[in-house]
Amino acid sequence: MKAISATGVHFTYDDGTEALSGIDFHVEEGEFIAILGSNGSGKTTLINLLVGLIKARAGRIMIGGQAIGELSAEELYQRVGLVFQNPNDQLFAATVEEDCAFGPRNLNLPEAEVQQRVTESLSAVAALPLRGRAIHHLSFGEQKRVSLAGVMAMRPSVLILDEPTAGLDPAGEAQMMQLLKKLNREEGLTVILATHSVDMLPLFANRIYVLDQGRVLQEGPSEEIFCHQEMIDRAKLRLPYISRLMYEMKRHDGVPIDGLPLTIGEAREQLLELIPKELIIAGMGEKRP
Amino acid sequence: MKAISATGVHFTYDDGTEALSGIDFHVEEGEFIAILGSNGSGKTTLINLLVGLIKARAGRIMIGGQAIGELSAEELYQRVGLVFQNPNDQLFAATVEEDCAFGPRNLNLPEAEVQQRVTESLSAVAALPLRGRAIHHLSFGEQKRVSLAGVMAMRPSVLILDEPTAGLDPAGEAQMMQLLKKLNREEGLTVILATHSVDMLPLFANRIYVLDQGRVLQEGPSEEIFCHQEMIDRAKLRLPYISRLMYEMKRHDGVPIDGLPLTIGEAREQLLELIPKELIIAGMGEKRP
Amino acid sequence: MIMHRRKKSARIRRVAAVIATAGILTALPAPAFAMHISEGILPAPWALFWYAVALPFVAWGLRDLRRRSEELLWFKPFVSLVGAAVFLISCMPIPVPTAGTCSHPAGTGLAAILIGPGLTVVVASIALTLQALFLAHGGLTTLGANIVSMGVAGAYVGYGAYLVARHLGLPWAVAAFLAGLLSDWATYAMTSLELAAALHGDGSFSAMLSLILLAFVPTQLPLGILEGFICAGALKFVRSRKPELIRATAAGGAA
Amino acid sequence: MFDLFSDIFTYRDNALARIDPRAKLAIALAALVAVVTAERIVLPLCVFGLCLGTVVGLRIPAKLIAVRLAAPLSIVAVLVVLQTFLTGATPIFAFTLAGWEFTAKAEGLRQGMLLGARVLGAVSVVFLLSVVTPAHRIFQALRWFRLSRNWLEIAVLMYRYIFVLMESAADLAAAQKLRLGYTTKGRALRSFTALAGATIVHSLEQAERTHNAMRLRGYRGVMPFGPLPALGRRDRMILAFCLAGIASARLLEWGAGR
Ligand SMILES: Nc1ncnc2c1ncn2[C@@H]1O[C@H](COP(=O)(O)OP(=O)(O)OP(=O)(O)O)[C@@H](O)[C@H]1O
Ligand SMILES: Nc1ncnc2c1ncn2[C@@H]1O[C@H](COP(=O)(O)OP(=O)(O)OP(=O)(O)O)[C@@H](O)[C@H]1O
Ligand SMILES: [Mg+2]
Ligand SMILES: [Mg+2]
Repeated sequence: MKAISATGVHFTYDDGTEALSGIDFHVEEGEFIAILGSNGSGKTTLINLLVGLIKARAGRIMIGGQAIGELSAEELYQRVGLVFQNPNDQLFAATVEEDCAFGPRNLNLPEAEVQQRVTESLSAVAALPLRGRAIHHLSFGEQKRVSLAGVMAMRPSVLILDEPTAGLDPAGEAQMMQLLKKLNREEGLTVILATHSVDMLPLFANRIYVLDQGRVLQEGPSEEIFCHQEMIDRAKLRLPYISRLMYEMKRHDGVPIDGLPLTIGEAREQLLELIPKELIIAGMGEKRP
Repeated sequence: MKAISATGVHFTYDDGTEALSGIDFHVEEGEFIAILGSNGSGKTTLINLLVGLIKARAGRIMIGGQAIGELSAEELYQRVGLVFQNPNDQLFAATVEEDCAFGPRNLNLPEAEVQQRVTESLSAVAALPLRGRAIHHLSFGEQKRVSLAGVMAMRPSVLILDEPTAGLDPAGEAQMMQLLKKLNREEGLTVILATHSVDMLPLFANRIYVLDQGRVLQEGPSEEIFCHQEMIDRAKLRLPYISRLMYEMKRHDGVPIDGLPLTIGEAREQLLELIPKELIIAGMGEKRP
Repeated sequence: MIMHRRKKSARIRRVAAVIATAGILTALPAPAFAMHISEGILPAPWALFWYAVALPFVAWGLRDLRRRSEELLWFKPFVSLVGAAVFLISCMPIPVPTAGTCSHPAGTGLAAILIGPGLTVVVASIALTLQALFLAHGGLTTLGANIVSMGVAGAYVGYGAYLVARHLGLPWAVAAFLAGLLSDWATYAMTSLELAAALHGDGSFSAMLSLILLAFVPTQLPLGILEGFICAGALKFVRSRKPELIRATAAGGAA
Repeated sequence: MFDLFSDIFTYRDNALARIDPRAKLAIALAALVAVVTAERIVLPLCVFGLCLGTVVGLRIPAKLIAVRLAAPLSIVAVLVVLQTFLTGATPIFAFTLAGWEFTAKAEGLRQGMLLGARVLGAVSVVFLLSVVTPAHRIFQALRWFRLSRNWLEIAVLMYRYIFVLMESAADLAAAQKLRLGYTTKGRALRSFTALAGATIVHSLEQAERTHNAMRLRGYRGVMPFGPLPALGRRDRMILAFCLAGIASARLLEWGAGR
């Protein structure tokens, strides 16, 4: 079943900016979807529409088979959770624990259940030891994870994240993406993320939507998306570094490479096939993990 | 001559956080330096010390051969300019023009000179057409460039930038780095930038300082820095994607690779030497740019 | 003859005391600390009295808050954030020309224009509690008195000045200037009154009051004017950046 | 620049931090009442010594103690001088300064010292409370004292976002300073005005985003607070013991005054 879908959606801001012009966006349950686009392409606007923060001027938005307008606020927010780009927007309580308990308490759950959800969601994001800490004493990476926990405590089946790795250092970025992968693969959450960083995505997303100036330029699995160099350029994006290397070798140097490797693993495989065995230092090849 | 230097610098925040513990940091005139470190490693603290926003608990900071304490505010800020991470936190005038004119006006320059500086600094960052626009109607990338122009209008000889590419899409990131490179190579500005993104840096920086927990873990040209995998891991960073690929092929697959290529260009050269000529599709090799 | 001498010496004494007080007050780390009546100064009856005066105003503000937040879901976050901003502004040091040191604006005039006087009292009561608890500015025992001077006097005078000025057809910048100026002065007048009432001991109330008022003059006259400029300038800034949000504020219609 | 709340110390673990905030608040209020109603300087000064000693014992940095006590101490000085020379009848000494005659009087001095002692005692009580109790615990305790929920909701949000706004305001002020915005009085005023305006604008924008985030997690106009557990046995005993101590100290003073 479709977890969330937008059909022919248009949106114009009060000042006349046409942020979205005819978006079709469909996500199946359990998918891991990336919305890729440059600054100002409309990612945040689309996300805000999907969670009902703003209303589309035209078009239809469906959540789990129901039109978004038919759902009560409570139903809606237990199905879809949004993690904001800036954790400060979302962490409005004084402590980690109180913040995570905000959502469940709004659902009028008994206190024991609230506490259990807090524990669960904090452990899901590896932030249980932070429980009693004051929000303003957390580091940026910790704040990001705690804000995710606060949303998780609502137990949504669709998790939408606006630039989840923005501002994180490499270690934090990898941790966040692993976390999202785990939530998607193990807990079965549908994950939708908006981003303009291209390098991490291919490893995680089932499908990518490329947005440009309020339109979907292209949609498909990452292998397909990154084949279209001109489309990528038009969207003011770039290929992942690895793909760029492979692309240049294929295009300019005439090296016969199949398709376009996106990850280090794929690139390694293809390159090893091209390099004569006798050049490879003996005894080293074994160590390949 | 040294453009800026810090020797044995310690800094502790009022709450007891020891943010810097014995930093040595030396930059020659005309260099392009990157301060690389994970979240919370002390990059922003170091930068704030270098521009005199906070005072070191111990150690000495010299700007162009003079101790920072001996310089008047006017002298200091015509030598060093700082561009903050979030443009929203440093653009305080109503229009682009007014914002750029803020610094020069505070120097009591005649209006003609002020206007000339505004024109110059805006064209240096490719933002001249934005001159009359209201700040709050600019896109994020435009704001970043305008905030750079505002600092440039002070004509500093040392430009310090805190995460200049944070939040920018790939096109904006490339544009910003090209801009900084131009300012460094053509106008002779000394550029120091703090960042935790590792992929773009090697192409631009003469030297890299790796910071971790308030200490300089290592310092040197990028080729040297990225040879030390354990050091990089300790600093919670990672290798650039290209280097990671080459590193894995060298280490695990035993492919004989010289040193560690950092850029796509270097990697391509090395790989082409390894791939037999007969595998390369005829006629394509010519097109190599 | 004797009468004459006594009168003269009394006058001299008073003038001298004014100068001494002004000297000491302005030599404080920040004269604005004097804006809040410190913990423990007020004797218990006075502390209770000012609590009793402040309470209805706070209650009225809270009623207003409840009524409007029932209609507008965003109202409480809005009031809180404006409150946080005004709190922060009131903690920022500004240079006072005559004192040679830094002082702090009160921000109540600005707050009153943005969220109205009733809610300004509520926000001020929270700000004063936070300052009393965590910054040792003002105090818990003197909270009532401080709410009356900072919140009630500052907010209602500031807001009133703004409305009257607008009704007289003055430009909003002038109105905002007056709001800042008068709210600041009203706060000081009220603080002086509270201090004089509590401290005059066996001396005369009016002598004590005029003394304290005079002691505040060298810093407060200019600080009030600065506050006026800040209020007008900040409002101009907000109007240029967020005209749509100005409309949502208390003085929106008038602004 | 805006080193406002050094509340990091309140998260340190110690015996006082572990006491229930409701008990601590009640004890502090009782101590305040005792101090401001004291008729002699002994009780307030004892409280001052006790609290200051505890704060030092908790190894709160001297700098923070100095910052917190600087303003009250100068107010005490002003009070003593004012009262000594302005009130009372019995002269103790007099001097002439630049042609003016100053007469210090015994009753005034006594009254000034009493007021000063009360200030010191009261300030130190609140200071001690504030270094062993984080703000959110105090808010919790206030809830138990039946304070208006709306007031508390605004207080919680205000407290949280003061820190957020402070960061951007500090950056803004620094950016202005680096472009020489504070080199003369006039510029300082103009820069300051822009800073104030920008802080308000940021707050308005933040309010919108925060409200959105709250809505998405089911906010319906009232912030839900968790239930308050009953006061533990140990805390009840501490509370009773301290209240009894304060009451007897106050009575003792009253008796001595007869
Ligand atoms: N509140 C608003 N009022 C008017 N225009 C807006 C508003 N918010 C966004 N826009 C405009 O709508 C367009 C889409 O903006 P949006 O924020 O959705 O982009 P985005 O893809 O999220 O960009 P980023 O990567 O920078 O976050 C842009 O042109 C932007 O300038
Ligand atoms: N105002 C402050 N008060 C107390 N501690 C602080 C303050 N600012 C930073 N710190 C602490 O000092 C250390 C260094 O922080 P700093 O901001 O310099 O790191 P950074 O390298 O710039 O990190 P990021 O990449 O997240 O910007 C961190 O542990 C941080 O928590
Ligand atoms: Mg966005
Ligand atoms: Mg930083």
